[in-house]
Amino acid sequence: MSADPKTAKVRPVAKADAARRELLMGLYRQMVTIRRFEEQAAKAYTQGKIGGFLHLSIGQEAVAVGTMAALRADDDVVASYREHAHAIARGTPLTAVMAELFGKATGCSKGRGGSMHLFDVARHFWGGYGIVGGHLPLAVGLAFAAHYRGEPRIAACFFGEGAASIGEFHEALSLAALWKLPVLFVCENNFYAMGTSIWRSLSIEDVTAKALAYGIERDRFDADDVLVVHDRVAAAVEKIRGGGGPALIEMRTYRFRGHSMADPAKYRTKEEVDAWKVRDAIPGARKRLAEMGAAETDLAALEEACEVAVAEAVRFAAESPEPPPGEVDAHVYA
Amino acid sequence: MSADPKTAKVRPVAKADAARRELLMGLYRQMVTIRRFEEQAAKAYTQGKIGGFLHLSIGQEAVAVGTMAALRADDDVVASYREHAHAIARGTPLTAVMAELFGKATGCSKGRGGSMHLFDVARHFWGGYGIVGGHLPLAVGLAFAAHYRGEPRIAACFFGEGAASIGEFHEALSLAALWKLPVLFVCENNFYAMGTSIWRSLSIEDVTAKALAYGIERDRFDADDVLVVHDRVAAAVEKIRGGGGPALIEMRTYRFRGHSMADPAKYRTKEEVDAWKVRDAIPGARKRLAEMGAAETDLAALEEACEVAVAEAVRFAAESPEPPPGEVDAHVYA
Amino acid sequence: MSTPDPPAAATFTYREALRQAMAEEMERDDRVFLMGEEVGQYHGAYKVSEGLLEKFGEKRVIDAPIAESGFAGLCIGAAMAGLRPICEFMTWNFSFVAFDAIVNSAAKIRLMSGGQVTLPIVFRGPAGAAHMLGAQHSHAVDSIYGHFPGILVAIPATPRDAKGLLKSAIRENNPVAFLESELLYGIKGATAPEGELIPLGVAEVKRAGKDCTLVTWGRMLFVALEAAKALEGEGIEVEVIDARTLRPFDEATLLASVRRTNRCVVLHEGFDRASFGAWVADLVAREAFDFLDAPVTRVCSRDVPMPYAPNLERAIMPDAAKVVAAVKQVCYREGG
Amino acid sequence: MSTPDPPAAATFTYREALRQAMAEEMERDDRVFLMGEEVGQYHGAYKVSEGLLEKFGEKRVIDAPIAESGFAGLCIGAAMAGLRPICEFMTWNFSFVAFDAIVNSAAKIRLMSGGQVTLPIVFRGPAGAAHMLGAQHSHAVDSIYGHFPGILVAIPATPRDAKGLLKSAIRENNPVAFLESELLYGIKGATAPEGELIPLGVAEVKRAGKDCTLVTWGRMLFVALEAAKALEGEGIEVEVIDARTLRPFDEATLLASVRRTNRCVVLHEGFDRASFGAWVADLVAREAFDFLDAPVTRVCSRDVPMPYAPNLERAIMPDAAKVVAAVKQVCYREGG
Ligand SMILES: Cc1ncc(C[n+]2csc(CCOP(=O)(O)OP(=O)(O)O)c2C)c(N)n1
Ligand SMILES: Cc1ncc(C[n+]2csc(CCOP(=O)(O)OP(=O)(O)O)c2C)c(N)n1
Ligand SMILES: [Mg+2]
Ligand SMILES: [Mg+2]
Repeated sequence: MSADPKTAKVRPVAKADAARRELLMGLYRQMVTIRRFEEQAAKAYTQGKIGGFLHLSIGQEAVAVGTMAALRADDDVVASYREHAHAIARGTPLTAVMAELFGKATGCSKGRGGSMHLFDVARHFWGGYGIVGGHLPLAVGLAFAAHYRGEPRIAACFFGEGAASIGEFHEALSLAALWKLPVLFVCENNFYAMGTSIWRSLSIEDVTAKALAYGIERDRFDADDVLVVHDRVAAAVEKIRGGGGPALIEMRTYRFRGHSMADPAKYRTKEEVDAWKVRDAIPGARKRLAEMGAAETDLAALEEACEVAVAEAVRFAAESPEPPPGEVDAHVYA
Repeated sequence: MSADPKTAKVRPVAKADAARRELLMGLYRQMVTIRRFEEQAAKAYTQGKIGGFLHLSIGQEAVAVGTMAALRADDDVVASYREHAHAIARGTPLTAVMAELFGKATGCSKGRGGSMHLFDVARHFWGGYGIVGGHLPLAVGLAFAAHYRGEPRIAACFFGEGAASIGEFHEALSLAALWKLPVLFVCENNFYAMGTSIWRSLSIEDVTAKALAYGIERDRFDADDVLVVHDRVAAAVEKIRGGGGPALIEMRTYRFRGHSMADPAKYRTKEEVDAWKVRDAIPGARKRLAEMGAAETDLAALEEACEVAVAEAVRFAAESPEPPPGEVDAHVYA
Repeated sequence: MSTPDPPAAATFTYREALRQAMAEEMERDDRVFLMGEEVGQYHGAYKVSEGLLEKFGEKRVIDAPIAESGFAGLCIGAAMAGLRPICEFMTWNFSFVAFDAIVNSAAKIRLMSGGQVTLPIVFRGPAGAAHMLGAQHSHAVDSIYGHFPGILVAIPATPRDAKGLLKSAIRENNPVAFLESELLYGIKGATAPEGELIPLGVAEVKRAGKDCTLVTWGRMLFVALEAAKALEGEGIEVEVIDARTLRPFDEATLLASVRRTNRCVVLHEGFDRASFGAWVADLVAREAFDFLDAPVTRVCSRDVPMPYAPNLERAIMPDAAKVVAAVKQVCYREGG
Repeated sequence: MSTPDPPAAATFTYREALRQAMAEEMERDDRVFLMGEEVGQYHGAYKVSEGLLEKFGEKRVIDAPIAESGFAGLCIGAAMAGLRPICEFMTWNFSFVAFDAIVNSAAKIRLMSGGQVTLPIVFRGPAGAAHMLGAQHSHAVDSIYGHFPGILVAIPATPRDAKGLLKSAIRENNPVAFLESELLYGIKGATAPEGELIPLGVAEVKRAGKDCTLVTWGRMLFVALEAAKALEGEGIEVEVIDARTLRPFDEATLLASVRRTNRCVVLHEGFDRASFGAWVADLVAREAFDFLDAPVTRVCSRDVPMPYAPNLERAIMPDAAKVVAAVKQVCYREGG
């Protein structure tokens, strides 16, 4: 017990508060960056500068951002085709991500992958994948490798609630559970798989009920507060890293736009969408930051910086060269 | 209330007892037939009269026999490659089954299927299948068809505990649960998938824990008493037929021999095997029948008849012709 | 992509053709149902099944969760029981997670049962590259599903063929892999005569010519026709044959043509090795050996998983220029 | 099935060859591990991995549950991270439930990542028909996995090739589909020189001859050699080429031979259409067009899912008599 209860109590709290605000400020910056990035990507898509499928996670940013912040830099990450947020939250430069969407040689996958297949191996971002469920076993394999080498890395795997119906989900969770591999399965439950709601795809709406079949850790919460995401994930990660085996976390979230740019998302009512927009994690975080004492000018400057960075990424992507046609056969074999 | 409590109470009980004995006598006859049948099949295999893979269910007969007795004649049945017992319990003539094992034109699949692919569509026996898990969705489809047509048929699907790890298991149970289809999933847990014990393949040894992921009915018991199998299945079938959706039943049982004729089964201790042999459902049923008043002479006659029928099946198979070579391209297209 | 000639009379799109085929057959036979992801409320990811849920109800137009192996297997089981499922893969790329169900169950159950089981089932959806969909979403699967006996393969190019073949496929008592194309859904073509059924196993000469036989199937038909038009200007008359189905394959129509033209180019999308196109080339080289004035040549996709970048995608895909060069080569013309 | 000539010196079985290859590579590089059903305690369903668990322990010899899609995907992920998995399919028939993992993940991740990811992984196990295993257990998969760029394919016939190629495959930095044969595991052949590596992409002339080139791979080599021996007695000298790997494919060795013999028969197990064999025949017909005195002919399995009955199985499988007839035919000999 300290002699002076005031300093003893208040100073650490103040420190913790400051650290907490710093943390949230960083998360806020990432969320805003991602939001602006995807808005500009959508614009570029309508201008024909981006092709193929473009899946935005506008509305879901807190999942990727909060989770990634709870991971170490050398933890392995695998995601689905809806993974701009994940790559950016992982630290892949906006320029490289936008250039990839533009199909340019400077893209993070050298123009080979596009929106659905962002890779940044230096940052342990092992790619976005297009076949629902297909990447879950890959994440288990990354975790297996860490385990095999006795390294304390864990693997985090992001997927939608739609993936819970497919066989690869079952096999991945089953193997990870059997061998107690360090995998964090993050189910981004945005309630829809294209136009099919979870009530029409699963007999039990609670995705974490699946964990009961394997006897693994589970958690389930709303991802409308990025700090909550961070904290709950951090707790799960600690257990996993400590040898507790895999965990399945279901985060309820919402995509404000359609499944892809081609989808007007008419299968949802305006009321439903609006109710979720009210819970948008980005203004939520901003409000919280203000409460925590962040200056309006600092927030505005941060937001401005995000916009500038995204604009720069668009410019970079537009000006970058296409992959050299002479290299059409490249990157197939090592 | 009856005036004469003695007759009122005793007569129905006596009747029930008789019916029960009749039931058990029929089940016993089937189990003995299957046991003798498979013993002779094993012999024929070592003589080179049967080729390919031969999977015996010696020790597990109570599962097929007890379950089949609780089904109606027009319920649909699908099984794995270990399905002699199932075909026979379904009523497929021994001659046709043995001839199939011998690869003869008179076989129940005209010599095209062999031991792993017995079919008897007239008896709603929709085949044995060789890819672990691959037949579970087929059973769901048969149930779907019944449901679609508004017919009260259910589909019963037999598989080993090894199949619980594969994706098709998950997808089949998931779809059946979602659409409340009338499927009885019967997991024959004989504790081994070839040489891999359940303790090395599932993180939770209880296969019915999987039912929690789908919110479906479940039951779990030892299949060493064929009457118990019959009664528990009958209860499940009633619920399913009543519209309760699918159920998963795990029956613990044991195969006394190897996985197939090629397997010496060295991965199990003699003690373990012996402990299960003590619980063999066939002598168990015999003892019970004797207790119920069945005459030793009747039982001996029954057993003798089984042996004669099996011997006749072997003779029939041996004397039957091969499929006509000119029909090598037949039965591919309708 | 090139489009077909402007049709003379009434037209409809390939998408409408498929929809009409399904609607007509569902009306005709209540054992026919449609199951797949988004086929109902969403009207199909490519709007092929628009209106079908409204017309036939939830019982017969069924939205499935993402479980291709499960629902393909379910449809196979339903077909065994006598229903006539149309199992839609949102795209054929996703059929790879149902591969075992298709090739080991659907294609084999009749044989394994000694002919007791009949499997009237159609698997359908778009196959092949569209635009910039990348390596996992650009598979031409004709070489995969054309390989296995026990499953028929139809791959129509025109709206009329799409309708007539799909109606036949739905009435067929064997499994059929019906390969459509995302890039064709919007094209227009002449409507079919009421109730027309186009039998599986009959190729069609889509353009007559005497100098070279150009055989193809599916969307590549339009590439072939574009090349044929260009070659016309150079005095080469190309006969374009649309195989329309790969199993059964109409060998007679093709061989008769080659025996007249003495030259043959095979055009197909997808990889080179172990391809259906290679089988067709081998067939022609063997069966028309004494008639050939030049080796049979093939135009197909490059031997590379599809990259996203549009310039690379163009470099990989067959196009009219490549076909023109190949035809000139077998005709021993300059620039070939 | 015929067996190879009695070897002169020390011999070992195909099974031992594979085991030695794995053991040596595991000893050399501790990133190499073996995963599959029954590979450990059971020593492999066909006893290929006998002793490996005892030698390398549970960490590196791992028994997997029945979840091919899961453990194949797991191995792919492990390879991405720099380990060097040997992923055993008990038989290649079961790879069909892992089809997407193999062709959409393993074969494509390097391309999709723009070359960032390296995938040093071997998928191995027996392929093709054995005896009376029926329709679902008799797949020759060379035409399936030979189709896709991004995955190499080796299919050795002799013990020495099995060892040398497997060692190379394990050191290879790309995915390799390694196709063995249940019917070959027990055959004996000359041992390999210590440490021999046989490179992927190099065919071998297994028997020299001047009258006809007979190209094949895998177990069919022994059918080819038996036919060649029989034809010797009839004065036809057959050159037997063992492709050994299908991707890369050694075109030069084959074409040089055909340009000398002017005749070619392609022999392979498995279905006819969209087959790797058809691609080889097409290659020869095109690239050696001016040298061919007869059409390239093929001998393969009948176009029927494999029935169980042994007489039907024999009727379906290629055998020496069928090959003899085909060679005589291309040599325009009586009875051909
Ligand atoms: C195996 C497979 N089937 C179908 C598709 C087509 N598809 C792409 S995304 C998608 C919906 C996925 O929904 P969910 O898993 O909830 O993720 P979300 O899109 O909501 O992020 C579907 C059906 C696919 N990519 N892979
Ligand atoms: C997908 C697949 N993988 C592997 C096999 C090989 N295999 C045949 S039976 C078997 C064990 C199955 O065990 P279980 O499901 O418990 O059934 P049991 O044999 O005990 O009746 C295995 C691995 C297969 N047939 N299918
Ligand atoms: Mg979703
Ligand atoms: Mg078992």
